[in-house]
Parts: sequence; structure tokens; C-alpha cells
Amino acid sequence: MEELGAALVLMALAAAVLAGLYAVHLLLVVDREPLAADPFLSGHPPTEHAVSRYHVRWYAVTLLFLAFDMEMVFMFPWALVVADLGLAAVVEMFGFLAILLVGVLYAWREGALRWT
Amino acid sequence: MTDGLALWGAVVLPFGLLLVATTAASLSAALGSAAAGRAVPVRTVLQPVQEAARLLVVRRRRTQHPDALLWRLGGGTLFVTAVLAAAVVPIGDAPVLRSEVGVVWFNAAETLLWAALWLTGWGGNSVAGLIGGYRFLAQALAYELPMMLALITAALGAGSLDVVQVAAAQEDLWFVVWMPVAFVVFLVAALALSFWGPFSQPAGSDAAGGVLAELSGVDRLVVLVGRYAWLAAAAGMSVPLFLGGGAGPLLPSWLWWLAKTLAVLAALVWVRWRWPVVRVDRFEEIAWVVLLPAIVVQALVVSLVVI
Amino acid sequence: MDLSRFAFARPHVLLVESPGGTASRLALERVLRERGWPLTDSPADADILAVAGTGLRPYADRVWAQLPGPRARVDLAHPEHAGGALDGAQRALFDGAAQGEDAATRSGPPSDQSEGDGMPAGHGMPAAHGMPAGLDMADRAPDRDGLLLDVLHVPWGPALPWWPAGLVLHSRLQGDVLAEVEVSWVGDARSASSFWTSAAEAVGPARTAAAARLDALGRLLAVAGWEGERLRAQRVRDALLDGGEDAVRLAGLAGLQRLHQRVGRSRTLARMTSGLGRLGGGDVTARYRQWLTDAIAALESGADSPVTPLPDDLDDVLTRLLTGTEVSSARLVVASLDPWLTGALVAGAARD
Amino acid sequence: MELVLAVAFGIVAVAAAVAVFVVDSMARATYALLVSFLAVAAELVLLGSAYLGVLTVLMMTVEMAVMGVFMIMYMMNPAGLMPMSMVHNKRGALSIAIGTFVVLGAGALLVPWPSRTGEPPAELTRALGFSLMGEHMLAMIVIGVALLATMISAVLLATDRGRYDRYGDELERDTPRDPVAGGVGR
Repeated sequence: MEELGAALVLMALAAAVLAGLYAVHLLLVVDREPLAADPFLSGHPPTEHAVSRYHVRWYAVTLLFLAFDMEMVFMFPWALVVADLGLAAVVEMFGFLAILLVGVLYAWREGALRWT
Repeated sequence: MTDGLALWGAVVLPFGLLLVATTAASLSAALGSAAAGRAVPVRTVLQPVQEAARLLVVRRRRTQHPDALLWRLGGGTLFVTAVLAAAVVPIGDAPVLRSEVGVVWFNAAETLLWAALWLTGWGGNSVAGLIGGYRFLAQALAYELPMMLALITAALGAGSLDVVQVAAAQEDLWFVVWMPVAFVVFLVAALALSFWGPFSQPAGSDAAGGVLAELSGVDRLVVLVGRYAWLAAAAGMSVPLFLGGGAGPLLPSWLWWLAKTLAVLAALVWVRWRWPVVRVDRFEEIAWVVLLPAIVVQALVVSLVVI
Repeated sequence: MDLSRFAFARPHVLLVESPGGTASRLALERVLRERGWPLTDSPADADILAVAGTGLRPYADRVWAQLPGPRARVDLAHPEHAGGALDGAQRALFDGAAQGEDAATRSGPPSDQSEGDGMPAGHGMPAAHGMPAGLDMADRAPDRDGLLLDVLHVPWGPALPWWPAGLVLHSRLQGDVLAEVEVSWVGDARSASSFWTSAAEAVGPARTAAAARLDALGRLLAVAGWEGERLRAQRVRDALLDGGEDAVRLAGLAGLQRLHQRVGRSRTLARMTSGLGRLGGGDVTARYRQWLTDAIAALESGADSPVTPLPDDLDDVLTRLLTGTEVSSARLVVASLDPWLTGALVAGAARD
Repeated sequence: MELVLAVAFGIVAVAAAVAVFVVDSMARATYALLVSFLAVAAELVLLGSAYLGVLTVLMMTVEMAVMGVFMIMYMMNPAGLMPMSMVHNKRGALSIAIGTFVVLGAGALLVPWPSRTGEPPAELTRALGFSLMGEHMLAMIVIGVALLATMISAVLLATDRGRYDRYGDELERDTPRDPVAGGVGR
């Protein structure tokens, strides 16, 4: 609960600082109207809109990441109780991590960590 | 449990963060002058202020059919999340916000950068921006897991997700001594998340400035301020996590925290002038095959020590 | 106005080189470095557009229209005027009234204004009606994986910092992959070599040979994102081109050896550039290391290590090396093939 | 105060979710969904579970960023520069959505909720840790294997080339042959 109130207050304060920058900018700027400009293309005019279906080369990495990321849901609470639960908790969690690292190793061998 | 938010602290926090961030920018300016073979007069420390003044005078720009809402939202998110992250960092003994999940909080604020940087790249409807935004996502895929595990390792050493308790647990021995790998990984992630120095490919010269390519005036200032603020917040967080927080002889604890933070910050800034840019396509594999197993082994060692 | 004097004490400069503008570029780079004015990557961040030489007219004008303002422009035909021209540009930035007027005259969509000035508009289709801002949506084309993907027509150069003078690379971009590449040149790119020829007459062939390699290295380091060492390489380069006596040569040699230590042996830089742009058995890493050893050898022996003219089949080599690479690799490969140093290399590769 | 916040975030969550279907741009749709999730995270914090709330922020931000990559890769006109509709099969989708909403809403209102017995533990996150490591260990192990299967199948499906393309048919090469080199092992 405190966290939520804090987040709201802090976000408001940080946003206020940024708004202050914009306000000062309005006072000082050479012209308040933003300049309409072409995107920079080494002195050529654009021929089409840049925002398009952007094809990346790392789709496999995103999937790998999401799978590994799930792990973190467990790891934060686990870190709190290791000292109490002892060796069993360590073995269990690192067994879990080892399984995932095997997946990473496999992906590495298949070249999925490279731009394919 | 939580002590809640110190309101006066919250009001001061954004400005304190700006001050530490400005120090980083000043230091970088001094190193830049030295690299150019120029004298480094005292007024070099004012260079960030001068830059800010310049950007406040310069006109804003809009490209054709930008997604202005997402573009500005992305830029502003950088600084806002930096303030959120800095809130859980104990300045000496007490943070602005004491939370029992402070470590996760910092992590969550940091992941919002994924959105922020990508939106900054996407919003401008420009090729350079797009390339930069997507580069940052690829970079985030590389640094995020090692970063999370580094945070967890520190929390593990203290048996708590409360940053204050993590700092307190280092009374006898700083975590950096027995978790050096976690410390290094955290610093690498700090560079990467603030797309700084070797990890500045998302704003790389080879793509005409990447995410920064189409930003001018105050819009650019907001993004740059956010970037330096994140650099400062990450450096500030490394102190309670690994460097004993405010512990130290004679001086008050907040001063010790500040001194250690500035030392880490200086190292991060120095790295920028010392190394070339690390390309994401090569770093991806290094992060998954070297950093990730290394930090897992580090966590294993720490957990064996803890039990 | 005091504020603008404070704000523009260190204006940011976008420096582009036109064919034949090498001397002007070197002069500008030196003055900017000595004053600590930063070089920037894009017009959005620039206060001053500096064009080295005069052969980039329509392209430079288009970039000029993209500077947000306050803005000033330097078209430098004679290198000896570099300092004065930059002073004038800075004074123009201080003049708030004039800048206000300039800003007031610039409103309205930029593309429409600049239509019909006789410039080739890339390889795109004519803009369809009813499209937002008169611009097309990206069209689709097959990619290397047999998929049908969006393609952007993205030109690289000539008005691009850290780019060989006059080179234009028309690329079809899928994501950040250069799926297809077409090379052309603006103006008489070959005439640019005359700078190194005349430098050899002024300061001797050995120092020129070293300086030309350091110039190429500086550009490569800029593209590789290593600003500190880029500045150092350019410092040594300028010292070597400065005339003066043996002391200069020795100082240059010491600087070179330091660069060789820091850059030539950098494992990070080698890892980031290895395997790129393989040509005649060497990759980008091999080439910049070769530059450093050549430069040192030239200074030590005082002998010539010739700077060769632009090879005829450079276009084919560039097309072959760049097709299918990402933007970051492509920029490194282009920087590693500095036209004035690659003659023999390319001729050798053609025989392979 | 808490009630006001809860209602406010509820409205934000629903409004942002509606926006997902109203906006033209894939980027806006993706990040509208993120806003919706962030509002849900705020509700979780309001309910007293700071850990789950913050974790939701962490997970959902990353996942929406990744989802954005795929949305924009798949969809024509991803920036919504040409007018388009984000919904297909309007009638069917609407009836299913409304039907689900009514069933869930009715369930929430009509089910006799049990009243709380006992108190929540003082340290929720720690309690969660004990619970995970204790009685729910089996779930974790199953999830671990499931995630491994996910990784392997994702790699299999998403990569065009495999180890035989890289190392040769007999896996005879020492260094892999790839279109783009990586950072480890060349």
C-alpha cells in the first residue's frame, strides 16, 4: 500500500520536474512552434514511412528470454527463505536453474543466440 | 515492514538525482577534453549546464507523422523511472521509500526502460530511431537476466529484499568481497540499461544517433537527463547492494554513501572513454553463454555460504 | 543576448565532406577539436552545418532544412578559412533577432517544399495520393529467408558524417539488414585524392602515408563508437601534417605507438570487427591493424607507403561485401575500405 | 482513500483495455495493454501484496515489449497510418466477450465469499517463499521441465538453421559457419 502512494507521489514529482523543463523551454526557445522536418537520410528525401513491419534477427532470443524470465517469479521469494530451509532449497532451485541452463546451452549450439 | 514515504525526501529526490547525474556529465566532459588534448579548466564542470541551456534554447522538431504521444511518453519515462528507482536507495541509512520489496522495485522500474527506449525510437517515424529502439530491446534481452540474478544474489546474501537490510547485512564484510562476479555483472548492466559508453549502440554514431537521431531541443534534453539520472541511480544502488551502504569511519553515513556512489559513477563514466562500443549482435551470445552461467555459479556459491 | 552566448559557447557541429573537400574537413576537424566543439551524428542535434568543400549542394541543403535552429552554416572551400568561418557561424548563433526571423520563415511540410529541385528521389515509387504526408507505406519484397517482408529505401551518404566523400549507398532495408545495395558517387570522387598528393609534396611521403592511415582510422573509430581514441588518432594525424621538423615525426611516432598499444591491441575492438568485410584474406580487424603497422613502418623508415587512387571496381566490391549485412557492420566495412587506401587491396581481391 | 484508488485504477485498467481495440496503431495497442496491466498491478499493491504487484510490473513490461516486436512484425500497417480496424469477426467476438463478462461478473456478485479466518502473515513475500519451496515444490519442478521443453521447441521452431547447418553434416567443423558471427566461439 505504501508503495503505491509513494509511486504516485514520486511519479507526479518527477513529471513536474520535466514539465518545469518544458516551461522554461517555452520561455527561452527561439520559436515555440516545433520545426516540421524530414527524418535524417543523408540529405535525401524519404520515400516511405519508416514505421513498418520491422524484421529483427533475434526472435528466438525473445522466446528463450521469456522462458527463463518465468524463473524470476520464484527466485525472489526463494532468496528470502534459503537460510531457513537450508541445503534442500539450494538443491531444488539450482536443479531448476540447471535445467534452464541446459536449454540455453542447447540454444547456443543451435546458433539461436546469434542473429539468424 | 515499511516505514512509508518520507515526503520531504521525495520532494528533494529528483533534484538530488539531477545533481549527482550532472556530476557524471561534468566528469565525462572533463575526460573528453583531456582526450582531445585540451586543458581541463575548472569551468568544464559547468559544461552540462551549458548543454542544458543550449537544448532549452533550441527549437523542437517533429518529423512527418510521428507518433508524438508515444515519442514523448517514452522520453519522459526515462527520468520518471530513474526517480522511482532511486527512491529505494538508502541515502546513508534511510531511503526515501522503505519497502520490503525494494530490490524487486528497483528491478521493475528498470524494466520500464524497455518500453521507454523502444517508444523513443519508434515514435519519430525515422529509420535511425527504429534501428536504435530495436537495438536497445536486443541489448535488454542480453543484460536483463544477469542483472536480475545479480540483484537476487545480493538479496540472497542478506536474506531480504529490503535494500536497507541488504546494506545492513554487510556490517562485517562488504558483499563485493565475496560476490565480485555479481558486482561486475551489476555494473555491466548499469552501463547497458543507461545505454552508455560501450553499450551505447542504441544511440550509436553508426545509425546517426539511433534513438536520439530525431530529437532536438527540450525533447532531447529530457532523454539525456533521464539517461544520466539512470546512470546515477544505478551507481547509487550498487553501494547498498555491494559496497556496504553508508558504512565507514568518522564521516556521516550519507556522506559515505555519496562518496562511494561518486566513485562508482566515475568508473562508469571512465569506461565510456576507455572502450569502443560493444555491438549487440556479439554481446548477446556473450551475455547468455558467459555472464549468465557465471552469475548463476556466483549465486550458488552465495547460497551455499548462507545456509 | 547573454543566454545565447552561454548556450552556444560550445555549438554542436554536423560535419559532412564533399568530394575534393578533404583539406577543408581536416582543417575543420582540427579547429573543432582544439575548441572542444563536439561533432554530432544528426542534424537534430546540430547548431552548425559545416560542409567541407562545395560539391554537396542539393544534399547539404536538405540537411540544412533539418537543423532545428538557431542554426548557422559553413561552406568551406578554402581550408585556411576554417577558424574564421566557424567564428562567423557562432556569431550568427548569438544573434537572437536574426535567428528568430529565420525560424519564423520555416514552417510547412519540408518534403513538399523541396520537391522538383532535380534530385533523384531514391528508388521509390512516386508518392501515392491519399497517403499520409504524401509518403508511401513500405512495400514488401522477398528476403533471404524466403519470406515476404517490408522494405524501406534508405540511402546512406553523401551528407553523412564519418562517410567517404561522395559515396552514396542506396539500400533496401529489411529491419536493419541491407537486403540490397547499389553504389553510386556524387561529383568527381576521384579528384579528392589530390589532397594526399599535395600533402606528400608539402610534408614528405612518409608522414603523408601515416597521416592518411590515421585519418581512415579516426573515421573507423568514430563509427565503432570510440570517441576518445578517435580524438587521439586525429591529433597525431594533424601533428604529422603540420610541417615542422624531425621532432614532429618523433612525436607522431610516439603517438602512433600509443595508438598501436591501445587500439591495435584492443581485444574488444577486434572482437567487434572480426570476420566483417573479408577481402583478400583480411577482415576489418586485419585492415585497421595493417594501417597502424604501415603508418609506424613509414615513419620509422621515412619511406613511402603509397596512397593509391580510387580503384575501378570498388563499387562491385562494396556491393558484394555489404549485401546482407546489418547497418552497424556495413558502416564498419565502409569505414575500413577508405577509398584512398584500398586500391591495391581491391585489385588483389578481383584476382581472387 | 483506498477505495477511491481502487476504483480509479479499475477504471484505468478497463479504459486502457478498451483502447487496445480502439486505436489503429500496433504500438499504441501494445502499450495500452501495458497500461492496463500496470493498473492491475496497482490494484494488487492496494490489496496488500506489494511483491505480486511489483512483479506484475516487471513481468508485464518485459512481455509487452517483446509482444510489441511480434505484433509489429506480423501486422500490416503497424503504425496505423492508414485507417484500419483492430477487430475481426465483430459480432462473434462481442458476444463471447460480453458473455464471459456477464458470467464472471455474476459469479463475483452471486458467489457467497468466505469470510477471512486468521490474519495474513507479517511478511508475505517470505511466506510465499516458504510455500513455494515447501508444498508447491512439485509445481516448480514440473514448471522447470515445461520451460525447458518450451525453450527447446521455441529454438527448433524459430531458427531456420540448426547445428548441422553450422558445424557441417558430420558436425566436423571446429568453428560454426553463421551468417552473422556471435561473441563466443567463432
